[in-house]
Amino acid sequence: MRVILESKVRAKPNLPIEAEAIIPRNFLKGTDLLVYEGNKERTLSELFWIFVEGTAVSPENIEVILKGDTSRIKRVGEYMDTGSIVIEGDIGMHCGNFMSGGTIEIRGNADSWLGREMRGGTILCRGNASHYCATGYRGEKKGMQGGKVEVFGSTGDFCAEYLAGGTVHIHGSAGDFPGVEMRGGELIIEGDATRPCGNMKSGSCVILGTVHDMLPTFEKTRQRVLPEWKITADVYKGDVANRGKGTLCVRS
Amino acid sequence: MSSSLVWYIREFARAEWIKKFLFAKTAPLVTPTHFRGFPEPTGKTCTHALFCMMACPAPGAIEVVHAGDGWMPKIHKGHCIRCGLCVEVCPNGVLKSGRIRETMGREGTSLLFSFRIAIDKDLCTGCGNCCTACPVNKQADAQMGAGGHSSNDDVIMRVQEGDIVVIHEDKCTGCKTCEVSCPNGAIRIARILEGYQQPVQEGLQ
Amino acid sequence: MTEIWVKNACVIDPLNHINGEIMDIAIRDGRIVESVSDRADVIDAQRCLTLPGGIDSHTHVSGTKVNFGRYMSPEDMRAGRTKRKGKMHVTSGYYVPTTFGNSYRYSAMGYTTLLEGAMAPLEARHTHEEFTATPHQDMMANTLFDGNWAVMDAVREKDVRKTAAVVAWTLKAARGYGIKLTNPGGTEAWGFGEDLTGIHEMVPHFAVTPAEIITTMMRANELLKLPHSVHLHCNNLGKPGNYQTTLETFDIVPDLNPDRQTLYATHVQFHAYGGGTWKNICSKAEEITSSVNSRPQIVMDMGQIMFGRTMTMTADGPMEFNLHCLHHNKWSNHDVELETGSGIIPVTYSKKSAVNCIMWAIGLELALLTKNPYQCLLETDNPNGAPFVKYPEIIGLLMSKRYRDEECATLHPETEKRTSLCALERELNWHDIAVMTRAGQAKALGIVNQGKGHLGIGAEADIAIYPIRTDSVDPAREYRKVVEGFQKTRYTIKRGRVVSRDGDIIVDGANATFWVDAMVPEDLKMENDPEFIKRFEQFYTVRMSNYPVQDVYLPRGRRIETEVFT
Amino acid sequence: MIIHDVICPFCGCLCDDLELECEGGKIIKVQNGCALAESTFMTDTRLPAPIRRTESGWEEISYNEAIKETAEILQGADRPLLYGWSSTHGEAQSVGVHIAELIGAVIDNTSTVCHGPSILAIQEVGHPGCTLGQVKNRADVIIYWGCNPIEAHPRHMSRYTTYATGFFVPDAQRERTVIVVDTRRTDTAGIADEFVQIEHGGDYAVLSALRAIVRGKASVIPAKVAGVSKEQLIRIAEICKTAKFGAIFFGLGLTMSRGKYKNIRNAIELTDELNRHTKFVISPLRGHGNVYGSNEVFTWMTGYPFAVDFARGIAFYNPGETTAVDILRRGECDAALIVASDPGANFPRAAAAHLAKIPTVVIDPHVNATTALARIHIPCTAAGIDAAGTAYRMDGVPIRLKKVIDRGYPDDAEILKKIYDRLNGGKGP
Repeated sequence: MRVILESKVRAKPNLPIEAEAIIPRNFLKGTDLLVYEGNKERTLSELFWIFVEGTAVSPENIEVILKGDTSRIKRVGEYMDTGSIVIEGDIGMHCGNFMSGGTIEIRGNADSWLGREMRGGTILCRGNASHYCATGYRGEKKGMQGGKVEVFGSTGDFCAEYLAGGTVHIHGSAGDFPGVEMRGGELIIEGDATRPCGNMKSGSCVILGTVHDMLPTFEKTRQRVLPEWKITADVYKGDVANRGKGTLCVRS
Repeated sequence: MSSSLVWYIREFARAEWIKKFLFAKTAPLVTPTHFRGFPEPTGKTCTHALFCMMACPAPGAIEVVHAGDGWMPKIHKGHCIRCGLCVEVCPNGVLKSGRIRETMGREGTSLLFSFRIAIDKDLCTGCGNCCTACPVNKQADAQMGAGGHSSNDDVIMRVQEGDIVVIHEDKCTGCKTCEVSCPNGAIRIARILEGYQQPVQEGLQ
Repeated sequence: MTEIWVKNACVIDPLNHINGEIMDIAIRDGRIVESVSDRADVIDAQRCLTLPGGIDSHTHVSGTKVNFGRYMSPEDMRAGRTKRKGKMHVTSGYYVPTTFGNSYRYSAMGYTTLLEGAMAPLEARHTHEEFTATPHQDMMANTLFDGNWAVMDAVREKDVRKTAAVVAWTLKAARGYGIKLTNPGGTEAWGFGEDLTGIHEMVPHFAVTPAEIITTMMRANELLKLPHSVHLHCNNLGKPGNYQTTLETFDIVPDLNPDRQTLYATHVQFHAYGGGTWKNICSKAEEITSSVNSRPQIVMDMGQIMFGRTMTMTADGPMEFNLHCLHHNKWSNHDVELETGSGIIPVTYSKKSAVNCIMWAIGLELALLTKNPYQCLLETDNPNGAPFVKYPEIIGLLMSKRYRDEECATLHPETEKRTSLCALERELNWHDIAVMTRAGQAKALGIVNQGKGHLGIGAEADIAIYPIRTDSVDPAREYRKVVEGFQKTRYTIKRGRVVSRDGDIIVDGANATFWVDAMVPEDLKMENDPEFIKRFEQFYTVRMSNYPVQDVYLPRGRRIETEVFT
Repeated sequence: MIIHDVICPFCGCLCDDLELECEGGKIIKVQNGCALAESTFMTDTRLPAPIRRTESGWEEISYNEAIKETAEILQGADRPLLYGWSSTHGEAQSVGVHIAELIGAVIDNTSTVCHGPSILAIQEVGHPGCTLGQVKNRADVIIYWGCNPIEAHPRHMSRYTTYATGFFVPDAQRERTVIVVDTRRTDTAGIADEFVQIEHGGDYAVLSALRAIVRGKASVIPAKVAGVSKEQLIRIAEICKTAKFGAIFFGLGLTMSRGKYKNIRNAIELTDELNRHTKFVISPLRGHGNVYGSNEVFTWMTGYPFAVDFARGIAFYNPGETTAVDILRRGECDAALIVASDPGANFPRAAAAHLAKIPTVVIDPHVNATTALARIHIPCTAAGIDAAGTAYRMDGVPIRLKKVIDRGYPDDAEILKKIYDRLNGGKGP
């Protein structure tokens, strides 16, 4: 089954929409869902043109497609466990929060907190992702714990903060402090990064581009060839400010 | 080269020269009476007034240090220029040097110390660092020393209407703690040393 | 004039020797009376369990450190969020809920009176501000004296009268209720990062020992005729082998008051550990309870822990730092000048941890081994051992051996070897529970004559009606029903008004704050003591005139005046 | 008339020992206060009555009219923002929270632009702190990091730290070592025993290096970290480790420079590490008088210290998303109520510009830069001058601000209550 949601033109286009209801499983019972626009509750049909093609008996066969201006829609795919969502344009904050299964594909850019506290599943972002990509919540000890986030563009600051499990793969560059407070999982940045892995406890990070402002508290141990990336890298252990035992590989 | 060396040895090995070198007599060194010597203790009790330190023009020449239960000035001879100001200024006659004390006693002269506290109101932010840090304030009003609230009028200065106001300039001992603690350089202590003559004072005898 | 007629109530009121009688209760203007007119609102209790309003004699719900617990835990605020509904404000949080969250949930459980366990006098104003935002319970605050310089000076001079005078002045300034000692002396030592290891060790710089502080304060407390006794959090909390310190402390408690205990020892579970390290820690509940059983002058509370996430917060700063060094999670510390310390860290009690399982068992052992339920009250030291919403589960555990056995089966295997819980057959009855959550608490706090903890004529009409039929429920087998029943009252009546029905708050609260104005002879008044004033103005960072809590902070303050001593 | 022990509401120090001389409803003399206190009390210019912007300029309106219109603006909004709260008392703040809860607004305080990052760091690692009296009575090492108390908190050093006689530090000035860390040589640096000059944005690296050194990992540290020599870092670490009681105070130089809350987090973790050797505490130097109070009030009522979003009925918090500057910059909000603060002066231009586009109401005793962006300005009392109420000092000590004169203005809490009543259909909170 395929559900196409095309956003309507709104009087106040900057108002955020909170649409955690948009997950494939919910469309099994119809499209009568509630979302918030600002501080008002709205039905899905007040904000979207809804087209449904085909039928489905189980949620894993449901594909949700978002079209139009979706850059202010938050929480799409929150707690999603199966099925797939395709966003043709940009998407607002908190896309794929707590996601545990299924696939989200974003053809445009993603706003902050993409895949926050994710547990499983896959997020593909064809454009750039903003700050706090694949991270956790304020005060919480663990961020993303499983699954995969792949960003084909670049990300903002604090990418993969508190990463505890799963894989984060950035094809472009990451901003300031990628992998800060990392305690597990894998972070791959093909482009450049600034001050990576501050205060990391555990986990591993590979940076293929240039590292700016490398922190003084990483201990260089040896050089290693990384066959999957066809490079030789310096391997650092750290963060020693923090009894850390993480691995940071930077192209030699 | 070698010939000149031999010449030298010959020249200085002459008995006449050696004799002159060893036995020649010159007049003994005597300190002239008008000369001011290094200050020495007179045995009187130092009250830690620190006038000596403040009057001394040579940096690091005199220091008042702990001596047993009390205090005593200590002269650092390499720095002392023997001007004798410390002897003249001491209110308790702790130091002497040459004839300074006799002369002062005979002629009834002495040195008078006072301080001027100058506050630049444009620079002063009224932070009160100086008032709290000032050791005289701390003595006069423990509350002032513990956080800047004055409970009496015995303090040298306090904050009033956003600026420092000096109440008892006469109490200033010139320690300059306030200068050091002022972040803006808004406070300056000027030392005023005046000589004057008056009938013989008993303390100076 | 408001009147309520509660009929068909199955009343357990231990202080009036009523145990399960079906009777009616008449309420007029907030008090229980003989009878009411026929215009009274009628509540049919349908033979359900009806108890005096619940009392919590040691909880942390308001004040600096509780609020700091909230401040530093946005992650907890995601749990327990409710929207505004009728008279109810928005709430957030599970183990450190907002003030309204605390108040509503306590109310839903039938609790109408709370004692905030620790209030630093310097920050008392904060506690009282939060009290007014905790609207459905009458509040009291124990005032911290453990590291109070003026107290330690008076103790050093062995001057009980002066100690009493300092206590009286401070209680009045803080609008406090009773004396709280948290790790006495240890919090002062923590000012320089140290702790004390026993009750006979000298407090650095002050030349007094915790034992001296405790004994002098007990005498001062009785001299002042305060309603509550000294409320003590013993030294060495949470250290393996600390039961000896606890026993030593119990040994120095005289019996000074015929009406109530002389010492209230709080969260004793945390003070009943044998062994020497975390590896060989074991229960010493038997030793502790045998000491308490032979000393009527001591009342303790359980300090039960329950499994799950929570937040520990106490004035015992050094203990929290030690705990932090084990957990490596976030740690807050807040020492209060001249008075006390405090620390806050989040913890998770896990069934996988042998230590946590043993702690869990010790709390229950204490309650089951104490012969007189008036001497062991039901508490979790909320939220230290567990948030108070776990009380119903604890009641279930105490009433059902089967429930305990089922739980024990899921615990770390060491629990059975190092505690005797599994061997205890005792199952508490409804009356015991009523004592441990009402009558005993009121008696220990000295508020029975304020009309608390009982349902006699003239008592405050604080009543909880639970959806439990004691005649048909067998708590030993149907413990689930007991737990559910205690989670939500059918009616909670506070001072003659129905405030909560089936868990929903239906009116705006109007709590009162009890505080003690202890009288001292004219010549002992600290506000006239020049030395005291001088010291205050020098070493505190607020002026003495700005220190006392103004009356405006207690819009419904209830002042309890004591008799002046000679 | 002389009023003793008056509290200055200007900065987070809340000095409570001022003496004010009043005559005929006017303050004529301020004793003990710094220059900032002096101007707080002495220059107090206010609007005579509420004003409303019209096509042709401003017109005076009555309080009732102003309140009615404010309520209407808020009632109709889809994403109202209530911002400010730092220069007023707790009583007004709590009414503010009730309004936000009632209308589904976002409520935020000035922490957003000052110590918000400190709060985020505290939420990650906690806060080993104490009241200022502990520092005064015990500290022998004091570190000012990225702050210049001389300018922002003039009496901090004389009342609470460096110069004040403490119980265990009788000769304060000699017994205390003062270390100043900053990117430039500030006034405060001028009176420091040790000045550490860091390159811009290098705080995080320096803090990490210090942590590693304290942990005995000096061998890993390169010869120079962000412009600071390894020797100096080792010396500083040694001073800290051998202190009897150390206190770190930090300011906007640390919170608002590159790395923001991670800098603070690192400083807190350094403090934590130092506590394994001696006693160490850390505290933010809070700015506006009662900004800490707004954090406290928000926390006990909503669970969060700032940036609380009630749009969905429940309280939601996520700085970066629900903070005032971000909401304005994204152009989300469609009505704003600004109480006791001046975002017009200290918000980024894009954010301030949005305030001018939407109906903005200002409730503030004084005309300020935000007035220029507003539709309505309602003058009120100034907490601590002509209104009494609760304020929290930077270390969490609650103090009751005094009402020293009466100027006939309504209290902002009163105005807010009336707005609340209108919004709630005439029923109180």
